Amino acid sequence: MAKKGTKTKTTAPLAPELAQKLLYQMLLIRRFEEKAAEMYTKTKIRGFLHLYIGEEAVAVGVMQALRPQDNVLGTYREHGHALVRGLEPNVIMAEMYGRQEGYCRGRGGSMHLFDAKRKFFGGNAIVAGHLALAVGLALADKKMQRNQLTCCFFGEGAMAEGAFHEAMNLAALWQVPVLFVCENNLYAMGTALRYTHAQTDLTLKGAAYGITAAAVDGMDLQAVMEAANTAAATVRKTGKPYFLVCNTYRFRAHSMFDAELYRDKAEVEEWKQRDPIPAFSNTLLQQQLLAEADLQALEARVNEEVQQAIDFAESCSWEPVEEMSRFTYSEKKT
Amino acid sequence: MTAEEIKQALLLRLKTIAPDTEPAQLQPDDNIREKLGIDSFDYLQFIVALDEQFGIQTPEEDYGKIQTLQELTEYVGARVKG
Amino acid sequence: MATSLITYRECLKQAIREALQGDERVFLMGEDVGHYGGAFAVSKGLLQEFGPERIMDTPLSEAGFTGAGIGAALGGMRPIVEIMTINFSLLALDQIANNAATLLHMSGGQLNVPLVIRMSAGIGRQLAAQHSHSWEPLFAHLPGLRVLSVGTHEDARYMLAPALLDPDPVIIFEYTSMLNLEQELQPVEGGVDISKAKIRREGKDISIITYGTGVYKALEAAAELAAAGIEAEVVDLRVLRPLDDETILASVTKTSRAIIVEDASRSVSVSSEVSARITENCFYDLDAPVQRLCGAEVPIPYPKHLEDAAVPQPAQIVSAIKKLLQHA
Amino acid sequence: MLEYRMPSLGADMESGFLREWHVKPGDKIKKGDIIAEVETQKGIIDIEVFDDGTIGELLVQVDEKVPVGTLMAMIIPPGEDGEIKETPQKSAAPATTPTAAEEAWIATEPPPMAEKAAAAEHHVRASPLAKRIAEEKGIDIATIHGTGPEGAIIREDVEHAITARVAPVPEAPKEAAPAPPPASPPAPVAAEKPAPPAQAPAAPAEEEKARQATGASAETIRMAVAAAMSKSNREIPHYYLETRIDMRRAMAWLAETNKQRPVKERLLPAVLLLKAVAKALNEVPDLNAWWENGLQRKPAINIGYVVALRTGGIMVPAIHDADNKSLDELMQTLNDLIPRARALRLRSSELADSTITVTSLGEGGVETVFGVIYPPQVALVGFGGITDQPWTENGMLDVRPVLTATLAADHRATDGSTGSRFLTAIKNYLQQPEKL
Repeated sequence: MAKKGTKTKTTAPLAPELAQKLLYQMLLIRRFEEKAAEMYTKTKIRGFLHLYIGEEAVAVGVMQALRPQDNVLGTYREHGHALVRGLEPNVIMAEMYGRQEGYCRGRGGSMHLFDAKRKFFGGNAIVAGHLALAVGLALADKKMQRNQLTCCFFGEGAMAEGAFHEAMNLAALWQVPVLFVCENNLYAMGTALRYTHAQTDLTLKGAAYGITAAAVDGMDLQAVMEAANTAAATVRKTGKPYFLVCNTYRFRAHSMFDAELYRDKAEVEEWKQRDPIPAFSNTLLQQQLLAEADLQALEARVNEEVQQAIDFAESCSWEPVEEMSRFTYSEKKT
Repeated sequence: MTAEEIKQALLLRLKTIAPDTEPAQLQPDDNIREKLGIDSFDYLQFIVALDEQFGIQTPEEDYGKIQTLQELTEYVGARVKG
Repeated sequence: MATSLITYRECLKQAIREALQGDERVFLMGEDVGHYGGAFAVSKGLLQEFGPERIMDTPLSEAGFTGAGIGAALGGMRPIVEIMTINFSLLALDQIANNAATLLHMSGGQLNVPLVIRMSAGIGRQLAAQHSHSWEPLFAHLPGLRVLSVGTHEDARYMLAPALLDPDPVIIFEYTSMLNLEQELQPVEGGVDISKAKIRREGKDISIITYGTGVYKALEAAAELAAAGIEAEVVDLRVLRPLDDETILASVTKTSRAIIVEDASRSVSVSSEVSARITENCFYDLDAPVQRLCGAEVPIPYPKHLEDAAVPQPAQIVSAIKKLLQHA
Repeated sequence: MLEYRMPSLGADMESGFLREWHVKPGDKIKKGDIIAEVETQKGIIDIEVFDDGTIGELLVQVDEKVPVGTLMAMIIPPGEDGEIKETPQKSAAPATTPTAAEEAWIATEPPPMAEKAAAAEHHVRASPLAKRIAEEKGIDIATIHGTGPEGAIIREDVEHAITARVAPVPEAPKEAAPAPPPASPPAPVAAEKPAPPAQAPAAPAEEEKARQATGASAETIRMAVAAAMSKSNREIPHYYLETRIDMRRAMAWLAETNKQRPVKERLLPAVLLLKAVAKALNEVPDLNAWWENGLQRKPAINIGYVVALRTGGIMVPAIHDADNKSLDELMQTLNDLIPRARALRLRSSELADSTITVTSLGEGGVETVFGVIYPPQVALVGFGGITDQPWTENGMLDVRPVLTATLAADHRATDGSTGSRFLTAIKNYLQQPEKL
């Protein structure tokens, strides 16, 4: 049942508009995250800050397969997913600044972006804790006969948690439409895959529950897109769960305060050669779907948007302390 | 004075003497002293008040004839006119 | 209207049945709630009546199905999650504490979780240390939850409906030791008020503040005290979070004395909290130090005599109060 | 020029040691370049720049401890001129001197232990409620004897002190005496719940004034009655005597007298009873007394007369020097006292001075009253209603208006023979109303 994932060379050229949109999304994540790192060092952003740099192709490739009515759940490394889902950079940055104009009034910060309107359910910072939520959301859809799926992102670290196995079992048992997307970046914080999993072929862990499983090169945008399209179509058609492993790599440390004692700089450099952004833009240039001038214009646009996000966040206000207790309980009784 | 005017005047007097009661809630046939918890002392004050307001010197032997509001109103009415 | 005797278990079942009948979005899930009929036979027969879509047997996955319950609530359902016993609730505690309790606040008011979690709790069936817990204080510690304790048949029958109407997660503790207890039941229109403590007996000399299995014990003690001329007021806390300060403080202000009774062990418990609030808020109405009768600070032992000795009994309530009042 | 400051890499990072500069003044740098290595508690971390430009000046030396936010380098942006300086010998940010926060801490270190011993107060073991009530009533709690757990002073003790205070002080002390005295409880005094405050005659302001005058509200009245009666019942060994009195002459005399008088000057039977009691006390002075370390006879005869409040509770104003007052004067005194008692507007002396108590419950339909003495008094006289009853005199059966008088007396102070003489005296006086 498991379809072993390997590097797939992309073939079919994309429609120019779509191609530019995807490149724009990856670039936006990259620049947004770089700016976040800067603002962290300047103490504008606090707490934990986990950057998605290097993994952009996964979020961009998977999310293009989703529809607005689908549910999305992410981890604490979710800025990229939020941006691709359509959450506004300004409001995300305001949230990371802890300002009340942020999506969660500044209460969640970097790790907890929620947008009910876009069905973006976090921003979940307990590893594997949100997998069961995804099962429940899909269960509700099934019970209410809504034809939509729930897409749940998590890292390979989550797969050692009992909660992962409970969720997989329930999803398979109840036959609910969840697309599980494992972003395998090889390190659970600083502990390598081989030190955390006895079975390093992660697809087998989905397959073991009778769930269709596949793996894909997460640094190759078009490969991810293809795999995600297949996966999403399968979930929609069968109403059953699907398990997709995207093998990827984060270029930056786990979080800001990380001396990266656990991996060689050479290894990082090697992976950087496979940076999905230059790879994809080069492909587009080669296929003449993009001109150099377009690329520069795209860069300029992204930089401007990121700067606007900073300007906006800087201009935002703090939630008054008197309001701190609000929403501990609902204000409206149903 | 009409009977109603007399009645209102009497109720006002009762209220003055026993401010913590509600004479207005008396039914015509209620025993005033029982209903309002008026003791002999209060009652004497009330008889004094009848004298002051209506000029009626109520002899003690008449006390038994004026136990209800109805009786009292008629008693006073008869003497005011007469 | 004539009333007949009814068990606590039957009250619970009627409440669930009524909830299932009244709202299509409601479903019950948990371990052995269906084919087995409920570990304590509370849901016996409901599978046959409502079918497997509404009475869902789950695998032994407390974290999994509790999390799924939270997800389903986010998705518009009104799940009743049954955790077989409070002992297993720790396996689901991450979901309860980190998701159910936090989502509304952390999302800035965007995502509420209308979920009811029932679990049987308490001490008194010789089930030994891993199946005899009064961990109500643990849950009562968590902001974002509404925590209810079913100390009477009335609440067993009428607490679930308002809990399901609550937009936020509600934890309901039921008590294994009371399941077979029979009592008369008076109908309560529209469910009970799950925001308020309830005075179960009025008195002027001392307030016995308690919850859960303590309620009937306190009522028994109060009856005995009445014979000795002491009028004890019994306050059933009923909602352990958020605590109903108003009722508690009014009672103590009236009686000037308080004793708090609970099965949970003393340290860092509901009684600690109630005692602190009394002292903070009505110190100058107190005519005696606030007293507490709590569970012993031990894992609950198996033999009956030790188990009984580990939690407060009515006789102890009576003697503690007499000691407090008959000082001269 | 752009400033480059020591970055914050984690909320728990306060400073780091600069271990290596990867750049020197004049080097061109690009955004994202690693320019230095900083050692933190988590190990050595590469630090990057977020701007393009040229290094102008390095301001921190290798191996210095550098707090977060310290200026480390100046960067000249592209296309801008700037001065390029060599690496300094001394740090721009002296990391070893105390920070402002540290200095502040030093400055605010608390002074040596103050003379706390001086503040050590006399500790009184009392419940918070007892302390509060004592304070409200202006009683020094240190003077109260505690009967609570471990000898603590509790509410009940303070209530005793309040009632005790009312009695022994003849002239009002600092403030008006708060609580009213005695009770003879069989009847209306004992409402189950605290009665609502008795209404004052006029405006609320009046009412408030009235309360202040006596310090009384329905609740405190109830409390004081409760305390006094409990104490009495606990401490006083009561004995009871009863006698039936033929009231034919007295009532006839009263009817005749009243008939000749204008309404305003009419008398009530109560004044006859009070006068008879007063005169009888002249004959049996042991009952006009207080029990305080033994029997203390009182020179003046001040009769406390029980006034029942319609809203529950009682007030017991004293009729001073009752034996020296004529019947008319007694009537005038009642005319004055009763309305004020009902309005809770008694003077403290009227509450404090009674030497005996009279309660008349006849109007409630009661025949016999068994009273509870109001301490420290030693006697209480109870009168029931005057009812027509069969009566034999000289072997002849007749129907007479009959009154039952009872005496409740303190057996520590007097014996039955004393009480008997007293009741007989009352009876005799009531046979000669014209002499009262």
